[in-house]
Amino acid sequence: MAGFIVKRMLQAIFATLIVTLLVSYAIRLTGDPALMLTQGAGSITEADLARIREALGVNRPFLVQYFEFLRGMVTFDFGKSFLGGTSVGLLIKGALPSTLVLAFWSMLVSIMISIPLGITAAVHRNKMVDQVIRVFSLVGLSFPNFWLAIMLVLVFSITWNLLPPSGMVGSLSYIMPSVTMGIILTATNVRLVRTTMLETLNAQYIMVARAKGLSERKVLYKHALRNCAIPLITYLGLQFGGLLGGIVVIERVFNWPGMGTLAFDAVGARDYPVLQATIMVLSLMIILVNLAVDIIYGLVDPRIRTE
Amino acid sequence: MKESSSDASSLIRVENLTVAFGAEKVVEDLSFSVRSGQTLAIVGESGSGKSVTSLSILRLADISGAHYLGGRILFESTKGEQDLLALSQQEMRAIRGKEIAMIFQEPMTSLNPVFTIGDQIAEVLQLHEGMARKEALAEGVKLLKMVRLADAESIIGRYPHQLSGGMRQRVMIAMALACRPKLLIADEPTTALDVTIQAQILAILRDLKDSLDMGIIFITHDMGVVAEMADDVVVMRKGHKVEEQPVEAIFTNPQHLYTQTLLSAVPKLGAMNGEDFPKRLPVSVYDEAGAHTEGELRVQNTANYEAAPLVRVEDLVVRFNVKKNFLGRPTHRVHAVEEISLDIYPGETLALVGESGSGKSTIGRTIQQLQESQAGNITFNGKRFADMGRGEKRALRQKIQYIFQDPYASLDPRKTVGFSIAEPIRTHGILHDQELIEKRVSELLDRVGLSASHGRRYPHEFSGGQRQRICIARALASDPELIIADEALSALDVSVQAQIINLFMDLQEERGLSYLFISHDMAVVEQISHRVAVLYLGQIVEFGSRRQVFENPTHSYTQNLLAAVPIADPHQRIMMAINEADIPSPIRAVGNEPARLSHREVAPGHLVANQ
Amino acid sequence: TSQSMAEGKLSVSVALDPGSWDPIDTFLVAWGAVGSNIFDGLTERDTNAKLHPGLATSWEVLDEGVRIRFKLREGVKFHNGEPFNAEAVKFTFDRLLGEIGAKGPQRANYTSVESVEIIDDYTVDFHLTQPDPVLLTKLAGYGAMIVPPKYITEKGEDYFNTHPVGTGPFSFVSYEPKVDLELKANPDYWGDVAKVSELEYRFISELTTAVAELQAGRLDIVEDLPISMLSVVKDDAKLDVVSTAGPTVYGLRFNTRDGITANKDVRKAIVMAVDRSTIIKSLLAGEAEEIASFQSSLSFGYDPELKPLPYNPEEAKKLLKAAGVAPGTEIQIDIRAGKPTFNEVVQAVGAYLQTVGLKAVIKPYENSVFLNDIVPQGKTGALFQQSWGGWTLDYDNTAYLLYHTGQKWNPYGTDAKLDAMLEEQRPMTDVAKREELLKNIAAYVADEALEMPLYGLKAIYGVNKRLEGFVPAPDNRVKLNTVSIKQ
Amino acid sequence: MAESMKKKRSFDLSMELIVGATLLIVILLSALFAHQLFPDGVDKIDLLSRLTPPFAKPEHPLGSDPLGRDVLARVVAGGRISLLIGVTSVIGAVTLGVTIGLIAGFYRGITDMLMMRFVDIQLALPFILLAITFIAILGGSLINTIILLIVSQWVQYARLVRGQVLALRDREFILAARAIGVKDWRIIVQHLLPNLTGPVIVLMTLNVANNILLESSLTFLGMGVDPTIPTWGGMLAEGRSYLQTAWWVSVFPGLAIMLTVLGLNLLGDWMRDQLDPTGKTSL
Ligand SMILES: Nc1ncnc2c1ncn2[C@@H]1O[C@H](COP(=O)(O)OP(=O)(O)OP(=O)(O)O)[C@@H](O)[C@H]1O
Ligand SMILES: Nc1ncnc2c1ncn2[C@@H]1O[C@H](COP(=O)(O)OP(=O)(O)OP(=O)(O)O)[C@@H](O)[C@H]1O
Ligand SMILES: [Mg+2]
Ligand SMILES: [Mg+2]
Ligand code: NI
Repeated sequence: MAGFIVKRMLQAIFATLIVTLLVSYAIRLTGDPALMLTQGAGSITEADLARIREALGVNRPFLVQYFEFLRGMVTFDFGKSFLGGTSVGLLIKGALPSTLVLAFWSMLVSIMISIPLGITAAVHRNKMVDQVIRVFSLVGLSFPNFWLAIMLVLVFSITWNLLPPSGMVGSLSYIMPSVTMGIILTATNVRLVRTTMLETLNAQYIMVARAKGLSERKVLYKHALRNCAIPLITYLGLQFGGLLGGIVVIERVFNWPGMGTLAFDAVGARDYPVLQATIMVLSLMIILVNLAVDIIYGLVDPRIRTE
Repeated sequence: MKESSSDASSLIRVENLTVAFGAEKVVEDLSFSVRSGQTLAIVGESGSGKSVTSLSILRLADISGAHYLGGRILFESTKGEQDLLALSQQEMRAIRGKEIAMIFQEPMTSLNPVFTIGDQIAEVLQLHEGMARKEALAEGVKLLKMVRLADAESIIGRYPHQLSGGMRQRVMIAMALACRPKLLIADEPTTALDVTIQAQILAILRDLKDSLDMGIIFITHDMGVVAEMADDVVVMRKGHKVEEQPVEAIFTNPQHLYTQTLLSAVPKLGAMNGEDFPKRLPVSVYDEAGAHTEGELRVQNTANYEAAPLVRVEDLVVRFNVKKNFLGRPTHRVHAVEEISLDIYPGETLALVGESGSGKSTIGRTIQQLQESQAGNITFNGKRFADMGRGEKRALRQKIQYIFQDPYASLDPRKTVGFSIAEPIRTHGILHDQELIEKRVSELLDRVGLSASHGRRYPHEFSGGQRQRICIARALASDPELIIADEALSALDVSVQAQIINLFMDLQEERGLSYLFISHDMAVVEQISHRVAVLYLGQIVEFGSRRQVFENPTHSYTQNLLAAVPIADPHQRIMMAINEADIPSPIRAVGNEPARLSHREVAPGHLVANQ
Repeated sequence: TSQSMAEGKLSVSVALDPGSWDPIDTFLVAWGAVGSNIFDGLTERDTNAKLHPGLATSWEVLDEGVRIRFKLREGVKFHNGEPFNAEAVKFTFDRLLGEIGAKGPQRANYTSVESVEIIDDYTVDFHLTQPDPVLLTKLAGYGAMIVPPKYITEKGEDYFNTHPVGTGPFSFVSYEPKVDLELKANPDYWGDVAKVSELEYRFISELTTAVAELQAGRLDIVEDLPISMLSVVKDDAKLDVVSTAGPTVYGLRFNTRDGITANKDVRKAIVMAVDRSTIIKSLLAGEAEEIASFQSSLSFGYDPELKPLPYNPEEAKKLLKAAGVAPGTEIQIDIRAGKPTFNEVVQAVGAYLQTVGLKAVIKPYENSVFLNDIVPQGKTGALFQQSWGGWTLDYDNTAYLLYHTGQKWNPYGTDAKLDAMLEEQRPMTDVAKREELLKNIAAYVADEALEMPLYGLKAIYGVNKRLEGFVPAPDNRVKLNTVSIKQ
Repeated sequence: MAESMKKKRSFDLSMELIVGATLLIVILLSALFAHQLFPDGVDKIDLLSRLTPPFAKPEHPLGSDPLGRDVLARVVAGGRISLLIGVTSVIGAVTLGVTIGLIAGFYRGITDMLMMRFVDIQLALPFILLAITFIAILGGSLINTIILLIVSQWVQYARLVRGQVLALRDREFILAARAIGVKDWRIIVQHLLPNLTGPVIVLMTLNVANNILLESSLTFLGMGVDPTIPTWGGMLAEGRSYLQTAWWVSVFPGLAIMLTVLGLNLLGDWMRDQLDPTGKTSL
């Protein structure tokens, strides 16, 4: 196991390097930061631009810039934003926790809702409860996330004035973003739990578990759930990765200073240092999540050999 | 002996039970009763509704889609007499596992693959006995030891797929006995066990029955076991009870024609004394037209020892890592197969018998290329596996077919059984025309005693024995040269079993087929095999012709084995004592290799390990 | 970032965080809104966009326009206590024009300044390389904000970025990147001392969110209110919409080089086909003014006499027919994506073009791609979006950059006559004559129909009614020292 | 009895199938024939009757949008592009992702390692950057939009499927198929695939909705279609700032998406049930 993890860590670092290389290269294909910086300026000459490019260091060969970025990473020097020269490390330090916290709560909300609902639906397959749960989960699927977010804001902040409409100020402000995200994730998760449950519910060992006199809850949540955990865990891992990358729209609606917005704005402004560092951090985390998922496979299902 | 009719003091009374799946009634108007301390055996045709009846008692049949069309099941629970059919699932829960426990028929699919054995046993104890987990696990170890599992402490932490069929079955037994139920339903609890362990288990059951005054419903095909265990016997056929009698009366004076045919089909150990070769025997069949005998008697002298062996296994070693240290290095291994060598000749039936967990399935799986070996050679038709290309290896899979020990697990749940049977035909391009393939499939179904329309059904819609026959049909489909039959007949009622045996023998006669026949049923082995290998802890302890091994068992294990075979006569009960001795284990620390047995030849071709 | 409104605390939303509060680092309007309350320039524009003294009390243009002498205000202190004087002015411009400024974008606007000479503590001379009629206006711009020499030298450039010090009505308290900037009143301000004690700028990129915050009473002022949300604010009893004519103008430029729009008559026809006043009335809720040239009524060079081409679809059809444009001809309009109001307007334009038999195809581009590639490289369709901030409020700064040959925003046009006019007005020091010439340029451009001028958008603010003394600024640079909170 | 084994069984005519198929057929047909249904044109702008509430004027039964266009007509016609993008992109991504997931999970080893690291990399790339680069290199068009969505989503299926294959590949019935000598690809297609469809179908229906909505954010990046061409995602995005004042602008396209997704889900569930015989009796 230890060897496996070390091996995968090395692969992760390698993959991260490739991601950052791709990202750095791609972003340079799509626009010039000097032009973005001088967007509001009237008379800008080629000489002005060249000057700014030099100051930003983007006139040098790509690989030189990339290696400099890597060198910075090794020494935990993430560089400075093109936009105003803020330290990128500082930006990430500000954004990463907000993203992690939001991701964590959203996942938690979603898991807490979707597993019981999904199982209930599966157990009462094709009965009224099932239909209701299924239709409700569809509502979550088919309306865009911002719609739900704005609706919540209208109700809870403007009409009832219970929760702050945006920003990350105090524990109350966590509620709406995590609930919004949670509900949106729930829509799929409920359905996923339902289908995977349907496949295991008829297994013989479920009947045996019942024959032991176990409560229905134990039968479902212990014996059945664990047996359909593989697709669930895979998907939750994917979702968590997605959340780390940030759901830009939700972050924007709730003015949530997260990684998604950071990356999004950096792309928009062609702010290479911010983008590269953000992606580096994110890709490392996403790859680690995937690694964790692979390890969990082996833990929940002993038949899967992790190596 | 005791009167068998339903009286007021009975523990459970099934009255006029009728159960249906969809429109098909699989149990009809069934009545019987069991008192405390009584063992009622239910025997009968495969698919006659025995398992469905047990599941109905636990009220699990309705969860899997059955309907109770009528009847009552009156159970004398701690709360007084209750009609189980009238209880809610909620109320049933207090009874299940605690007051009525069940040993399920197919141990492979009955254990939850993702939990350790310990978890699954401890769970019942924690639930019904209010034990703490640690305490429950300790009790679990005791239970596992009771069912004669070696290394109980280690097995507690292992997963079902790491156990052999018989080991799993014993885990199921331990689980069912955990709470000392008032009523035990045992659905073919010993099919995967070798006779010595079977005798032990039966002794334990008898012991518990007496000490706890437990009622037992014992479902089995093994008439020897019936004679050994039962007080009364219910005989079922096509969902109906055809006869109910005390056990002596059933054997001495069977009333119904079906019972009579059934009994006449029971293979008897020693029936072949003095014979050099296996024999194809006529089989009595009971159907709508009544009872009649089919087929001729024929000496099965098909083995061709002049030819080169079809399969040659040399010094085969297979080990499994079961414990690893932090760095992933194995520390303990199961020595499943240790330097085993054997040959299988064209037209020969080689039987592999031996203790549960002694590596029989592993040998079969290695020959079938489903399992990597650590050392040794396997040669097919003179060519070593190691020297074969991919194509050749694949082609081999037409020539060698494997019938898995657990038929349910080996059928794709999403495919009709017709598809599964047709698969080898399609795979190896034996037939191309869709019509012809279907014709062949229904022919095969017919030969194993099922009807063509069964082809459209899915595996979960069959009884245990029916599934086993489907797997046999699948193995026959590709015209193989060697069939590895791993407990292929264990779930079949004796009458069907006899028919399948004859089918095997006919095919051998017609096409010179070879069999590697893995079985616990010594009587069947005696009847059909040319040579027998006796395995113990991964090594061969005795090897010789059928006659040599059965008439002159030399190794003490072989002798024990034969002595433990139950006899289908209630007056000749063996009544084994419960063995308290330590059970030898195939698990060893790395570096601690088992000693290799040396063999001596007591007669030409009769090898016996030195003790 | 406290939740409840502390007494005397103003909260204002800003669309994005410029990242640095150093005046020479950015062109973002967001900076202007905030920076104007921290820094002062030598000159200043009031809310009517008229230029008047800031840190300079007076000035005179000397030597045919290549030297300007400023008298500086006395007794002014930076927030850190450092005195404001000629040295600070020289330091500011040496920095802007020197090495530090070279790294930033603002310098480009001040290249006409050759050097700053200290005459005495409160007098400086600006030496110019050539006369720059717009320089005085530009001195009110971001890059020319006066910064504290000692503070910057001691603390360093990086520190200054995140801890700004100026002479303005509010001084720095704290800054959390991407979240907010907090200021407090500067009691020593040389002008009107602020009437609130605290001022908070929150960075909110999503306007719907900002409006929600406004509705929830957690913001006092939201700038650039989108038209689509006007009625939300208007319908809220606690809130007001306040607007004033702004310098920003919107229009569609023509590809005058290729295709049917190379033909002047076709261009005119297209302009005439669109009912701009209806668009303003309905889609823009009247919060815009019709324009005839690419400048607002605030702009120097604006000609109230110049009338836009009338809406006349019949005439347009005739012209198109005469020019041989077949009905159903496709005409591509390139726009910047993500600007909902303009997007609606363009769709309406497309619908009007439909009525004269042209088939409009609208193609949105990502911002950066549009600005960096599509327009400058001349890859646009027949029409493309042109929106112009016009913050100098001088038509020169628009016309020269939009119409002079070879300019970045002029990928297609080469008109010697227009070039000559544009060059001619630049060094003119005679204000009246220059204005006349600028008007002529506007008329010429209109006659050539180089573009379809659409509208000049007002600067629209959503404001909590509890504020008193809020005066909307046309250019987002609202000075908040005059604002008080009703108790 | 030839048909007996060929067709497992005649398909059940369940409520799910009937309702699901009807919904989808109605939506599809009306999208295709929108221009026949609304002879006045679906994009007629009428600035004078902008933001008419629903049920107020007979000519705008579901109200009108900020440009005075009929919401009903646009919702009906909006299905065209939205379904095209939503459905084709998902089909593409599923095909690619499932294939790769099956191969990686089945063969494990180096194949799996390489493929999954590739998946890791792809998952870590932010969608916007991918999109912007994509446009920068290939330009924006309908086809490119679909390709982009496929490229960005196949990974989800790949990981999902691989995970399940890992759990299934050592099951006894797969061993049984191997023992028979069934070729790898047949094991994959005939035995693995049918046993892992459930979650894939769920993810598919999710992504159809997702991609319909994404189309509007792609417009933002300069990749979408002409804003005058109605699409559900575009309408929803347009209606965003009107949520408080004119809910109908975004609610009706939302409902249209919902009905589509409902239809797809019902069909998906029905398909799942067809593929999973356990728990049902075929008698
Ligand atoms: N879930 C099901 N759906 C449909 N038919 C079923 C189902 N389960 C069992 N059956 C049918 O019910 C009949 C009785 O099955 P049961 O399992 O009780 O047989 P059995 O007597 O236990 O046989 P065996 O000895 O082979 O295990 C069989 O014909 C079987 O095909
Ligand atoms: N995957 C595995 N991992 C670890 N141990 C295994 C595994 N498979 C089999 N074993 C062990 O190998 C030994 C031999 O198993 P095998 O299945 O060959 O026994 P068997 O002779 O067929 O027994 P039975 O008659 O009970 O089926 C057993 O001790 C079993 O626990
Ligand atoms: Mg049975
Ligand atoms: Mg075995
Ligand atoms: Ni037929």
